Amino acid sequence: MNALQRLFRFNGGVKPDYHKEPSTHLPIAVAPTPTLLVIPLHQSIGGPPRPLVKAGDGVLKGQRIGDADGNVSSAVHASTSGTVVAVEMRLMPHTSGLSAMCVVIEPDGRDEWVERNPFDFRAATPTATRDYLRDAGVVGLGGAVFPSHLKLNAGKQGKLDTLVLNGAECEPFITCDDVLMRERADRLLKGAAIMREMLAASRVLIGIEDNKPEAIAALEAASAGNIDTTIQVVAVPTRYPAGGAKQLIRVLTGIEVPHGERSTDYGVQCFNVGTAFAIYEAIALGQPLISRIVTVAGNVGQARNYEVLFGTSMRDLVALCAPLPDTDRVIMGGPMMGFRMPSDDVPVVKATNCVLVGSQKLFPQPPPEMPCIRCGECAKACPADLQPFEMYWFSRARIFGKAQEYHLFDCIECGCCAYVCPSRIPLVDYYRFAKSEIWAREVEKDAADLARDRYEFRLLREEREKQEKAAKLAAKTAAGREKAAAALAEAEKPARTPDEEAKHALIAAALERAKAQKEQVHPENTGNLTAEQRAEIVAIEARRAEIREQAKPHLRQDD
Amino acid sequence: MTSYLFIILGAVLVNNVVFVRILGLCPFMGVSKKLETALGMGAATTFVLTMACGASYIIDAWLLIPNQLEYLRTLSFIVTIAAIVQLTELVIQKTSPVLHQVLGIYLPLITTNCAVLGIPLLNVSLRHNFLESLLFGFGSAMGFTLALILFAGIRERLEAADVPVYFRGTAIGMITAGLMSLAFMGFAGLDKFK
Amino acid sequence: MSEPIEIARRESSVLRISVRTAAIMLAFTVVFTAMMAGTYKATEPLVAASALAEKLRLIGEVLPPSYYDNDLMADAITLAPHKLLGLDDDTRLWRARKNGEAVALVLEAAARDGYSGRISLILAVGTDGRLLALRVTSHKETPGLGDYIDPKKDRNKSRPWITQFNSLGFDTVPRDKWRVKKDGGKFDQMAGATISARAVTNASGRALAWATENRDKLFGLAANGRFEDQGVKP
Amino acid sequence: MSAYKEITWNGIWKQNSILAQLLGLCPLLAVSTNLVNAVSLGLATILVMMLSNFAISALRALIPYEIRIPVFILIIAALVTVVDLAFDAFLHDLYLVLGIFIPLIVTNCIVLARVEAFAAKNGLRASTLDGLMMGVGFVWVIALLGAVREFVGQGTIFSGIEMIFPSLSGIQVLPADYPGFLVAILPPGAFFVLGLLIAGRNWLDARANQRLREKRLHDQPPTATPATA
Amino acid sequence: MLEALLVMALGAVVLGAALGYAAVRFRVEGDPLVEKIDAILPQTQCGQCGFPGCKPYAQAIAKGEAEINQCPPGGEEGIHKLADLLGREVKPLSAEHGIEKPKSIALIDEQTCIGCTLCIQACPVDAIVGAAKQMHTVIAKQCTGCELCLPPCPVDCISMEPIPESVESWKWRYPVVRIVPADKAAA
Amino acid sequence: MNNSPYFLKPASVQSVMMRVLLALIPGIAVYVWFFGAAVLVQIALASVTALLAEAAMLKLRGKPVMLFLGDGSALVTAWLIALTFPPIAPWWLTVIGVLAAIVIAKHLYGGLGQNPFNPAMVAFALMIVAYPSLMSQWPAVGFTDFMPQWNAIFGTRQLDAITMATPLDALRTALHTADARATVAGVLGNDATFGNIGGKGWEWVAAGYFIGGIYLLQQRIITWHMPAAFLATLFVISGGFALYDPTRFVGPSFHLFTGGAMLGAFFIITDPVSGCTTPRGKLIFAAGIGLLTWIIRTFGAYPDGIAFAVLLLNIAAPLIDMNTQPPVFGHKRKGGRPS
Ligand SMILES: Cc1cc2nc3c(=O)[nH]c(=O)nc-3n(C[C@H](O)[C@H](O)[C@H](O)COP(=O)(O)O)c2cc1C
Ligand SMILES: Cc1cc2nc3c(=O)[nH]c(=O)nc-3n(C[C@H](O)[C@H](O)[C@H](O)COP(=O)(O)O)c2cc1C
Ligand SMILES: Cc1cc2nc3c(=O)[nH]c(=O)nc-3n(C[C@H](O)[C@H](O)[C@H](O)COP(=O)(O)O)c2cc1C
Ligand SMILES: Cc1cc2nc3c(=O)[nH]c(=O)nc-3n(C[C@H](O)[C@H](O)[C@H](O)CO)c2cc1C
Ligand code: SF4
Ligand code: SF4
Ligand code: SF4
Ligand code: SF4
Ligand code: FES
Repeated sequence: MNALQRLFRFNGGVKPDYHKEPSTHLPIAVAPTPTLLVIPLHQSIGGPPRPLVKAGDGVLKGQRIGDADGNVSSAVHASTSGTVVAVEMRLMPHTSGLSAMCVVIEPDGRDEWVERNPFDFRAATPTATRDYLRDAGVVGLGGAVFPSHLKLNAGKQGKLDTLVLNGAECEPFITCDDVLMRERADRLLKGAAIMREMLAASRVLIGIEDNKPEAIAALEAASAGNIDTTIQVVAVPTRYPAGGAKQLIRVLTGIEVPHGERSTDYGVQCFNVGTAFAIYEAIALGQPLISRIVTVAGNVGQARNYEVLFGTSMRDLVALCAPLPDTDRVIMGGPMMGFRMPSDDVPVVKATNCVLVGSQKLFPQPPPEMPCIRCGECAKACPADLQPFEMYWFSRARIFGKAQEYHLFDCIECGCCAYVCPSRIPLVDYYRFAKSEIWAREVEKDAADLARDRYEFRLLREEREKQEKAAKLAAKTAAGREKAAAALAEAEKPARTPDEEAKHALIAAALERAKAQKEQVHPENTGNLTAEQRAEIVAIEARRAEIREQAKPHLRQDD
Repeated sequence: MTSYLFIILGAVLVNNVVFVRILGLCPFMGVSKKLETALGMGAATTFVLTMACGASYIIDAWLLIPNQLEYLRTLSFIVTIAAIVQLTELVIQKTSPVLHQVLGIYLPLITTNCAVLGIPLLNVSLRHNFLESLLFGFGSAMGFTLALILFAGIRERLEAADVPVYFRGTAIGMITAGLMSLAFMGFAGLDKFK
Repeated sequence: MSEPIEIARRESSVLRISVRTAAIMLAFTVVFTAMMAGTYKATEPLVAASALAEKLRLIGEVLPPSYYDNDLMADAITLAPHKLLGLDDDTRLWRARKNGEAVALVLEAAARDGYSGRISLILAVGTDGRLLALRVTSHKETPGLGDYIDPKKDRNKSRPWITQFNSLGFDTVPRDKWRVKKDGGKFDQMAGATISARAVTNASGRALAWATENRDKLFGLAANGRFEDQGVKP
Repeated sequence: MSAYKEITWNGIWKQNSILAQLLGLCPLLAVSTNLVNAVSLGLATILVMMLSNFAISALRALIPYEIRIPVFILIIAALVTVVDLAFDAFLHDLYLVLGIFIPLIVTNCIVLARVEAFAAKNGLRASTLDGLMMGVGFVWVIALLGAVREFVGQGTIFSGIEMIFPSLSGIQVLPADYPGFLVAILPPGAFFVLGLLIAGRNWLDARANQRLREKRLHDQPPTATPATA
Repeated sequence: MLEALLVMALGAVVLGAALGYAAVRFRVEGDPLVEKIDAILPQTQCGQCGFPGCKPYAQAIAKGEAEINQCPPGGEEGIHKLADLLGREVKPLSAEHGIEKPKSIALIDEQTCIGCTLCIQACPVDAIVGAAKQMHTVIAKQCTGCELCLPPCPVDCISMEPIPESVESWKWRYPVVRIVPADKAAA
Repeated sequence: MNNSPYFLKPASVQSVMMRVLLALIPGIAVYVWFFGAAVLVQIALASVTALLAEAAMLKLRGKPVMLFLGDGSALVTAWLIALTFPPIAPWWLTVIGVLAAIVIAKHLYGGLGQNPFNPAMVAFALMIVAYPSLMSQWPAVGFTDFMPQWNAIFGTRQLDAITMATPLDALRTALHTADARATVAGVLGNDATFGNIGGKGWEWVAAGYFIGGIYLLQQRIITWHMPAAFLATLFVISGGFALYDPTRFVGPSFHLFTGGAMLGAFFIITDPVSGCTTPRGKLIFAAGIGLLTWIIRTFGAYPDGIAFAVLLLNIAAPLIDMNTQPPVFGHKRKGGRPS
């Protein structure tokens, strides 16, 4: 069973300095409960959850405070018991520096759990299990925060060849998965066993970069005692980004999952080891996801991993580690892919695997960007086998169509290209810019299509009204038909017999009715208001309030 | 056999219509902004030019020369070409919508491509026979197509370059065409070795 | 509206329109061709006359009228296409006589090895075997580089390059020295444009040799006769 | 702007056949090796453009849409041949200089383009004026191009003028030992100089547009702070 | 002369007939180009381009009667796309037709609104709901920001508000190229 | 403040360009040994002109002058121009060439990194077309007196004493003009000043460039694709024809070691900006240059074909790149199955 696993390789990649040592000396500590928790409602990919509480409500630890909005979404929970002091816009742990709806909880210090019951997933239908996980707020902890219940679906065949657990942790500084594997290997493996069962996977491969011998040893020890022999720990060569899901799948199985396709269609699925642990907690203990392990590293006196409640301010967390005086920024994530936070007063969320404290000395401002000399270094480093300079060339000039032709959306934003570029071009920034522009254009295009439909509809309506008027006029006058025809001819294009005209008007009216039903917004702007319209106006009022609300912080930070 | 090959190669490279004979520049500048359109234009031109060379040879050899009407050459050639272009367009438009999608919008532009008249006239002055005329027409059109797609390839890249603002677009296109014709001067002298 | 009627109407209109466009096209063509042909006919004599004058002017440049007293245009023969002289077409060859004595031949020749193609020449060869003078009638050499072979473009106006051939023959310049200096001959070339000069020099040498060799035959032919000769070795 | 003024302005600048429409490039590049040739071709072009615009404007009502292009071309080619023959017969000295250029005009696509875009839709006077002005637009560009290429290439200006006016002669502007810059006379030089001319036009146009824009901005102050920085 | 006429006449008859025949036989209706152009235009329907809406402008472009740089809401981006589609030269937005502004939507100040319905009649996309003598309101999602409702309002209660950003709609900015410092430092 | 990645590998354009200059030095040293110090004058002249032109253009285009001037790319262009022009070319020839390279070929396209044509080769092609004779006068091997060379550059041109035809030129003239009596052996073998490899002196200069090229390879500034494909193509095609008719076609050793072949193989065709970037594209690009170089050298009007061949392939580079894009991760094999 433990035959030597054949390893494959992916192209590109880089070997930056790892800086992992300092945060692994001490075991995981539990970060103290802060005086105020700010829990953003929107913490995962998908629709923003709807708030279930309002200011003044009391909540228990693990109580659901935000309900998943549809299936592609995930619930959020109170990290401790206390009182909701506000549901309001708060600064998000997001580079934009914008705010979003958060539930602000003042802990009561009792740390009182809601009722917890293990979930018997074997007895439940797969759909029920997935709904349970969605409501338990389990999302991927490897960084992408994709709702895990959606990934726990074996796909077309109903079973998988390989479940990959991602313990590579290839980014410098981050060690949260490392210490998790060291300290909680057995529970992690139980989670893995649950996932294997749910996915009907024939085997589980846990890929760990070979610079983490302790974690490998711990997992091997734990799996030795385990009856589930399908779980295998594999050391993979240390090379960033070996932890990228596609890269790790490639290394472990030789399969390359193309962009835009589901890995389950290739018989593999990949989860972060932390996710496996979270699934264990949710299923076996009935605990929703309310905390995670976060590495605090970088420009601090004592780097360390903490178990942190979501909603804890990063400032409080960093303060535990004796930040050095020249600290000038806080980064969520690692140095290769992390995001600079607008302030250190943003909450830790499910995506926070690391709070990296930075300074000019540690992460100096790169020298000015020079023009790309097409040296091809970036292409050599790109793990997705892209031509980064071509994507850059066209993104820079805002020729997004071309950038897409060079597979912009295959880029995993790993940062290898920018890392090696002799011209110090912030390549990834250009890709992020291009991607978000392309998305925005799609939205704009939809809006334009909507406007076109509505405009055409209005023209049709005006046309019909004109015709109706003409018909009335015709009916009134003695000359009747002749004049009506003349009036119609004026209103419409030439040469239509009155018969056709009438038919046309009928069709138009029918069309309009159908359209009006479809739109559900009744743009009949005459006569008295229907209940529907009243409701519409109320809804609009609410939206307006929201817009104004959103506008305020934005205007503030604009300059 | 090899002499036919040389006619084609000579027309494509050594005496490239655009860079050496300086014919067909307007579509060369006008339809080279995108590779796709350049290919379409090239294909359309190749078809029409080959046809035009054949037709004009027949007119010249069967109608004009026997009747000593050489002075009607330009007139009859160009009218025939215009008609061929228009006919082709109409027929393609109806019979093959796909092909029309590809070539349609370029066909009318071909009438204003002076290579389409220039090459048949050159055929006469070079005393090509029927086959040679066809090959020469085909080769020249391939030369045109080559120039066009090469140019389009560069222009697509140039569009994203940080070209000084007054040079964007056509101006830098001209400079590029100049450098391309400079490069094609490297072929100078090769046609002596056929 | 029913389909068949529609089609039938279209069919009939196809015929009508075809006939109509054909008629209009015909009308335009007839009118404009007539206009053109009319102009052509009307100007034909004038154009022919000016072409003749042009030819005479060229001939005058290589052979001044004082050299002869016969009617050159009448005393001409047709020369069949000739490889050695670089000629692909029938050309005219004029015979100048003074007092009935043959004095010179005026003939056309061409160098095919110019830098950019053919260089056409006209030259007068005296019965004494001397090249009286030589002119380039058409060429495509590079302006500013190779076009000095045309005296109109030669910067040296006082003594254009082409005049160095005047009155030379193989008695003064041996046949193997009838080359440009760069090839070890006697004639100058312009640095940077040897090819043009070489082409003209070599072509003139060949023409001179040929004319001298065939002089008697050529003078012997009846006016407006035709001279065929392919067999001369280089 | 009155209609005629606009036609004039369009021809000379705004819709300039070369600089704006990029039509008629082949004769332009091929014949602008020196000023005298350039102007000669330009003048011949003006003549043909006026004639063809005039003729087609006059006949436009008679030409069915389907065969307009062949008919236009027929008329243009006929006119060009007539002009060519007439020059040869009656103005032979001038023909010696212009003659070789006149047949080239048939293939100048600007003639057909103007006929199609303007003369086929407009009245006689306007069309003739359009032909004239488009021609003038062509002449000044080709003349400039010819002058620059001749000057840079040979250091002279008006060389070859003696062929038209035997009493005049070209001017050696640069010292006689100026080695010349052959590239200017070869095709690459033509492209380079034309590229510079077009850049110059862009510059002038951009300046005009900028002034207009500034005026607009001045007239209407921005309504709100922009949403995107 | 006669031969000339005969030869050309022969050609003319053949070609004329063929062309006439082909023109009728192979006629196709409609102009897909207009649709393609219209798809690029932003559908703000504001009329700044000088045409009564985007579609008429699209038709004018297709016929070659209008420049491609007349639509301020479409902005540079729109011009680029049009140039791309039509193979024309990119030009800066024509200042004659306006300047590019941030995307905004109309907001009716309900305190002032007198319910005259004039704005409703002006809005090309029916984005205003309300009724006579009742307060009106703008459906934000449907407002294109064309400003056509501003002039008719007798009490000037409509204002244009730039659309604020949210975390979801936030876009990464164009990477700022900072190149001055090194030079300044050297100086 | 910048976004991720927050730390970068130490590398810079400047260091790349400086190492290219360094790699040129062995070749230059041999050059000076055989042909005299005139080439150093040319390098200085070209460098000063290039830096001034670059600074002026940067200023005009509103770019930070010192920053971009420091990238060293103008110097690489200048040196390559100086090395491909005749060392005794009059000063103005070099100056115009450099100006054309920097102003037209580089900055009109937006400066470093954006030019589709190799600036140095634009300069060479422009000048050899404009002044074919001046561009073909090279100092005789071993005639290394400095003053006559200096005078040739800056003073009156009394050249006959110090110039001679380069091997390529001599061969071309002989084979093209004379009445088919000349043979390769006749031209090369009989003349004592030409060695049998690439012409006396020339092969050593080429060897100098070769050493520099190896250094560039070792520094990973260039990849093996281009030099290998170029030299191999030139070798195979010249070898094939020399076997076919050794009297009319000269063999590979001559082609590889004469003219600009070695300099071209490692320093010119490898210009990253104007060349192909994909691995397969690089092979095609370089092989194309090799083929065209041989054709132009053998049949064309100009002595050395490298410049034109480079420009011609520069034209084709975008298309070659477009059609040789390496497969993207996951799109290599149908279905992404392991290989
Ligand atoms: C460049 C890159 C590096 C990554 N590195 C890691 C990593 O080291 N460990 C990890 O668990 N996930 C990593 N991820 C995220 C994985 O791609 C993937 O999203 C995750 O393993 C899926 O598991 P999850 O859904 O449980 O988070 C990385 C992603 C990218 C794009
Ligand atoms: C663009 C160009 C045009 C040329 N035109 C001519 C020409 O018209 N006549 C000519 O003899 N050589 C012409 N040459 C050829 C070169 O000048 C050739 O190297 C020269 O003739 C060799 O003569 P040389 O021995 O005097 O250097 C031209 C070369 C180039 C590059
Ligand atoms: C790309 C290129 C590189 C060259 N490199 C050198 C060189 O390193 N050393 C040298 O002496 N000549 C060099 N030359 C000069 C040519 O080999 C050749 O000698 C020059 O073009 C003059 O031609 P000719 O000698 O055939 O007349 C180079 C030329 C080119 C085009
Ligand atoms: C390996 C290498 C080769 C280069 N070769 C050239 C060259 O042949 N010609 C040139 O002008 N610049 C060359 N450069 C410099 C630089 O890339 C060039 O100036 C750019 O083309 C200017 O945008 C080279 C640079 C490198 C790194
Ligand atoms: S590494 Fe940088 S300079 Fe090199 S090709 Fe990539 S983007 Fe360009
Ligand atoms: S960021 Fe994108 S382009 Fe750059 S190396 Fe990573 S995958 Fe490749
Ligand atoms: S300016 Fe633009 S958005 Fe406004 S109507 Fe015209 S095309 Fe539509
Ligand atoms: S509400 Fe006003 S701004 Fe918005 S679309 Fe309607 S008219 Fe235009
Ligand atoms: S003149 Fe327009 S294509 Fe030649």
